Amino acid sequence: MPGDGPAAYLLPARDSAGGVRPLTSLSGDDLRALCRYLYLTRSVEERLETLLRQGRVVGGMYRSLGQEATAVGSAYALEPGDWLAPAIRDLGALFVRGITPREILLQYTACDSSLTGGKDTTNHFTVPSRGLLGPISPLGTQLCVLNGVALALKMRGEAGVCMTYQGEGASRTGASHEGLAMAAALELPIVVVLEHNRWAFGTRSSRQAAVEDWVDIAEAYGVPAVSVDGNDVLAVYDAARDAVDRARSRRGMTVIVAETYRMLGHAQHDRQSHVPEEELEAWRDRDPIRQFERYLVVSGFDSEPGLEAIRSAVAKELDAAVEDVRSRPYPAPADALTRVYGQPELDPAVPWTRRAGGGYVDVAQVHQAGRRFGART
Amino acid sequence: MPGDGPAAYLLPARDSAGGVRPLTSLSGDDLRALCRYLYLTRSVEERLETLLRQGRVVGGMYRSLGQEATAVGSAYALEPGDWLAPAIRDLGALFVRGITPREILLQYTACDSSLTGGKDTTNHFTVPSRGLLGPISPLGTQLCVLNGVALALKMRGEAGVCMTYQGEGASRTGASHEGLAMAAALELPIVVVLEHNRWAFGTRSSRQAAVEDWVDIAEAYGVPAVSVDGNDVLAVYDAARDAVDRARSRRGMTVIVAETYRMLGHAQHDRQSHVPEEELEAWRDRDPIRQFERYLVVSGFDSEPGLEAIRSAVAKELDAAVEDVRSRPYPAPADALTRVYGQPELDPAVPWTRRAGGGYVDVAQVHQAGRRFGART
Amino acid sequence: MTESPIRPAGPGSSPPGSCFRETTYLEAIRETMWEEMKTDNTVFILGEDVAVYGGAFKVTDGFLEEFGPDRVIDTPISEAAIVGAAIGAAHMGLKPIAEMQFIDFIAPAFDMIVNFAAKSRYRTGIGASLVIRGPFGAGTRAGPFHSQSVESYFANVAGLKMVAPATAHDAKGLLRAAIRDPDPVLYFEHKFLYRRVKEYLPVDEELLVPLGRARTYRPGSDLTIVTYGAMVYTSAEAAERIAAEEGADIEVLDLRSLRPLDTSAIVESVKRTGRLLVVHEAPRFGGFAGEITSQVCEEAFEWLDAPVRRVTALDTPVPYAPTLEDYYLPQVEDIVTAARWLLAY
Amino acid sequence: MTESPIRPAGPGSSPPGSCFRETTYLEAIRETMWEEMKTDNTVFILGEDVAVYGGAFKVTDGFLEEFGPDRVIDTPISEAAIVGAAIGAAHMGLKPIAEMQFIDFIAPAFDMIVNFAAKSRYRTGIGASLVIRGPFGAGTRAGPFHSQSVESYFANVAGLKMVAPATAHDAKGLLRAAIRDPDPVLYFEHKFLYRRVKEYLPVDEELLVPLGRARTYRPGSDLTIVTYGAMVYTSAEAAERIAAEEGADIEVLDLRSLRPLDTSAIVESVKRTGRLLVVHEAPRFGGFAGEITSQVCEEAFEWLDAPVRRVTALDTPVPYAPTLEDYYLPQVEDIVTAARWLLAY
Ligand SMILES: Cc1ncc(C[n+]2csc(CCOP(=O)(O)OP(=O)(O)O)c2C)c(N)n1
Ligand SMILES: Cc1ncc(C[n+]2csc(CCOP(=O)(O)OP(=O)(O)O)c2C)c(N)n1
Ligand SMILES: [Mg+2]
Ligand SMILES: [Mg+2]
Repeated sequence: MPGDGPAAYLLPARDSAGGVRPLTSLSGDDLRALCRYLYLTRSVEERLETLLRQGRVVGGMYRSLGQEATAVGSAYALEPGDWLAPAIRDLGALFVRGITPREILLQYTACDSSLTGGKDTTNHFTVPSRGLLGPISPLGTQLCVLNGVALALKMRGEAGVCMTYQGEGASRTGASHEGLAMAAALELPIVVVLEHNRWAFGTRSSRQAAVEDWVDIAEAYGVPAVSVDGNDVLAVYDAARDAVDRARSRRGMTVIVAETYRMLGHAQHDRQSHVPEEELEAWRDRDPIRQFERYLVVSGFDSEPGLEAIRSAVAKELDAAVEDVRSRPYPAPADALTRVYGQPELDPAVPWTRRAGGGYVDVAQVHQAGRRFGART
Repeated sequence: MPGDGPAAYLLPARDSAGGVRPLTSLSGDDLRALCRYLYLTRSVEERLETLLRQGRVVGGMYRSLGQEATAVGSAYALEPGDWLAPAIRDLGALFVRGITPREILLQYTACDSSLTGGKDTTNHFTVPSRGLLGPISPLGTQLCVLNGVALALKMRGEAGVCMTYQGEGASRTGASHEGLAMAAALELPIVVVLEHNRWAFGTRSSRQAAVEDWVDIAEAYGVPAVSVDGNDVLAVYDAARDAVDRARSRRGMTVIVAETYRMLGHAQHDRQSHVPEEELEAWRDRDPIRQFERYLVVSGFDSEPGLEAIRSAVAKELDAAVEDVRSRPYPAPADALTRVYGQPELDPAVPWTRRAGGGYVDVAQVHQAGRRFGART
Repeated sequence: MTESPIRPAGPGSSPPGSCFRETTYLEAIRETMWEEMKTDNTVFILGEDVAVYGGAFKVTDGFLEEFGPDRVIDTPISEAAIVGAAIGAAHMGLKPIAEMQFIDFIAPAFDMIVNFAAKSRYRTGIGASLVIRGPFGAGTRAGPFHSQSVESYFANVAGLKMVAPATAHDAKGLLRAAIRDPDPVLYFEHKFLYRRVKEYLPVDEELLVPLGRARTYRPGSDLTIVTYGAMVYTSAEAAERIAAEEGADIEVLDLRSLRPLDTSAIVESVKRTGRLLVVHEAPRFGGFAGEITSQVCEEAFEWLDAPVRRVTALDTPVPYAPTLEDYYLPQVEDIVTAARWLLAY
Repeated sequence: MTESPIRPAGPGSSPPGSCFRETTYLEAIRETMWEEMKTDNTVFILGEDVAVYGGAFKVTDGFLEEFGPDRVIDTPISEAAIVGAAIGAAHMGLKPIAEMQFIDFIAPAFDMIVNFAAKSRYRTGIGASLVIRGPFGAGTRAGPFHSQSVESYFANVAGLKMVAPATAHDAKGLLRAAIRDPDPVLYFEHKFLYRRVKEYLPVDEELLVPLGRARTYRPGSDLTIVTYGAMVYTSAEAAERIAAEEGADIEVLDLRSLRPLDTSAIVESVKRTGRLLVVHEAPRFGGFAGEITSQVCEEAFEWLDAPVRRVTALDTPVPYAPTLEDYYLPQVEDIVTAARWLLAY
């Protein structure tokens, strides 16, 4: 739990030891950039919700409402050449690393021109040239794969650092444990952000583990673990910066436990009927965006009109992106056949019942093939 | 690492806090029983080695030389109705729980009359009526299954406690993590003995994890974890007794880290060429049997002639068991077909190429079956 | 695939009286667990979000309140440990039903199932009477990890049983049989059918469908289609179309159980029709059709008037975009085309 | 199964000159990794006990000293993490060879292989060029968990490739091809053959056997036996016996690659002989023979003069006792009997 109530934010943010933050190593431009990423994250998710209701988003979507600061603040500590491996609720981190809202919209609407070509959902894309490793649905697996990326960076003597995210629920998987244990044993340059958002699907995190403090679970791996107010974008940034520096100087993995809260249900269909309203209310007061806005204004880094300008720039950008995406088609059906193997000749053929150009075969024709004695009739 | 050298054993054993043990809650009979189990373990393994050389042990075998006290001392803390789930090197624990040397010899020689009917190796037997859950080879899985046993005991309100063992190497598996995490989350009456014997197959435990103290790994689960000199049978017993009491009073799981050393290779084929002789020498000084003998003699619980009497009784028992086993046959070949399913009618049929009574079919006969128009020729 | 509600052919297609209730496939599963837990207090449920939340698909909604936390257990996200606990509890004489939130997530429990659950009886004489159930199948635009058919991963593993009901009736009857079965049963529920399939089922009767018995979903004499899961409906639609358009009469055999497999029903049908088409939703290569083909070759080769053919999904992961997923899955037209081919052979 | 050294038929069966060296199956694997690591510094090895200890079967003995700890990596006992790291490294352009100490322990990595490695290229366009190798197969009295054949667990998974060499020559050639292949390749080494198979292999030649090509191990015209792994020798022995005893000429086709499968070689042979027997060491139900049978039915049905038949292991786990294991495994006599049956049909 964050140590102080929202009022603390009326002062310059505090460092993790509770002292007043030396007015941050970040410039005003950095702070405005962080603010913009926070706005972008929340707004894109809202647009996606609308598109979902309109039947344009295919499948489902997962919101990060209330957790945006964790994703944004941590990813902001990375440098060019670093790698990011986000979990499902880390949209903000993707924006920080250069993914555009348009790319996200294309992806959720299963468009031909999306990063996966319509073949996979949500943020399941991997783009090595941009240092991105996407997750797959089975939880815990991604970290194991990121270890391989980190191993390669280390073997090549490159300076890159890998950052990844994991829900506290996902930390219960065997894969997560194996991944963390291996990263620690091989001293890989990895930063793991454990997003303790109190819920895993419909189950409270307190029922998922007997630990009081989720930092304890990181201690098992013999690496430094720190706890941070995940709703304080600057606190997250600071912790991430330290961890990234540590990884970059090849002193190994760090685990950052971000204390935050999942303000909406697991996915769109989850109405949160088991969540007490008071609990939501208490965390609403800690909304990471409103807190950061207040900080920017009170500390004089920006003003309400300045923030409004960022907001409307974001809105305008998204209007255009949504408009653009509306006209994008789904992939051509037969694209389903491609890209299974590295050798296209091994990709599956058009099914024997179908014609290559579309439609189904004329039975009389296929019949000539595969006969020893010619047609029987 | 055990805190003191072997000399400490010249005094009455110490309790875990370092004080002198109140001359132990165990009676002289208990102490002699422990001693007998230690002898039995080492001697049976020696007999198995001989039988292996003679080609009677099928497959391979795994020794617990140097670790006998961990298995024996811990299992001695169990009561009737409790469950034991041993790892591969916990032969001593099986003897404490009533398995006989003969049963072990039958099992390793793949005899018809063995506990698995020759269908599985080593200690891979499960005998619910005797509170035994055997392991399978894939490491980490057994604990997950034991959780189910503990769950059942808890649901039924029975007083039983479950004890299991795991090498520090096995603790790196995903299954081990999931099992520990679930046992902790569901507050199951389980005692886990983590056998830190410095090696996993041919790899040092220090290369398997970045922790300094293996007790740290247990802390991650929010349960009590204690470290104990695994070569001190009484220290192990005491720790296990406490943990068993805790589990029995339904206060949840405990992890006991037993600090010990694998004095031989992983299995018979491993010549330990990577192990420095000094290291082995140092641990040889801590041999759990010799230490305990010294303790029994110095403390006056027994005398050298008394111990010799136990040793020769064990030897005589084993002579008889080995003799008996030599005449036992392998299972009948067609037993391979049975016991796959709970309904025998679903077990596989005799292969179509074979006759039920043995031998192969006469082709002319089978030929009549499965023909629409009768034989062609 | 059909988008409208599916009313399976057979007795449940119209209300036969007041002691029948319209039941969805999902309700059938829910009711069976409820009934079995009522009558046998060794039955219990464990899985992710099954208790407080009532299950991702709300299959176990209200169970916690009725049966209490000892018998409806929320676990951490740990499929291996879930299956492991089920095995141990089964060793103790309990009857665990382990839920996989999506059947795709059975993969992390693969080792536990294949090496522990399946081999336990053979190795030690101690069986593991347990059910592992979860939603499988495509057609819901859920992408590669919430759409798989996993039967082939387990098909070569002796000691396991596998069922895949297509109707609410069989969802009930097979689940009851699975719970009472002495062996580990993988129970695959087709999520596309959850709320689409509706049938009138008897209220007071204890439906039980023995494992290992196929059902003739649609009788016919000219060609046998062997299938299971949602493909039963796709196949039946193709059969109707062929019947209407060219009068040929296709038999649709719904396997219901994959292991034990009802070989004699398949062979009997093929001997009557002389032609066999196997349809499944899993990919082609290494799919379950292979086993069926082998068995038919062994037992009815001489009765085959045409090659055994397959209509299956593509040899690819399940793609996400609707255009791709539709192309991936066998469609009615594929089956019609294949049937025409076989009929004309 | 043969107990004496196995000298596979073909060019390697006698020393053809000084630039040939007698090589065991195990040495062939070892040498290929060594050679590939020498010529391509992106190739590296990771697994349990592969570095300091040199591998449970000493396959990588001396590699650590030669290639250093960055390229020969001891990992914790974590098969999922091993495969995961291999995938990530492959994404980065490295060529990982991940060792499973026994192929049975691939089970805990099932999720990583099936859901991450296999689907990566399709989903994202980024492939995973990696090899997962390990000892499989029975006949060594090692019980249910050190004897399995696991090909069927993966057969239905698009995106994977699988090979199972029977000779030292192919162990070399396929491993090289696997390392250079753009996709994830499961490389199954038969542990029974490790030290038993000995061949004369060229010292300076770079052996490469393309994936997806079967090899006619023994030509023949009366019956085709399709097989792979150690069963190649059992089948060949049966073929010799039949040739000696009744003069019939059996073709033994060693698949070598299971996926991609050399369908055209199988079909070509069956069209010539008109009779097919599939032999494998894995259990029968749901085994790999099913896929072969389906494909042959589809492409050569009219050429079949007899039903396709199978000789396989029992539908049980692999039992431990020698009597049981021998009964479990296909024996030369089973194949002889089956061949006689087919020849007489
Ligand atoms: C291996 C596996 N099991 C189950 C699921 C289904 N599932 C998806 S998200 C989720 C909860 C995740 O909780 P957490 O890791 O805390 O992340 P959060 O949603 O809170 O961000 C579950 C159970 C899955 N994706 N993978
Ligand atoms: C999942 C799995 N991977 C690999 C192995 C092979 N293996 C058998 S024992 C062993 C080492 C075990 O070390 P540890 O757990 O420390 O037990 P110890 O032998 O020291 O008692 C390994 C790697 C296995 N049995 N299971
Ligand atoms: Mg969470
Ligand atoms: Mg060890």
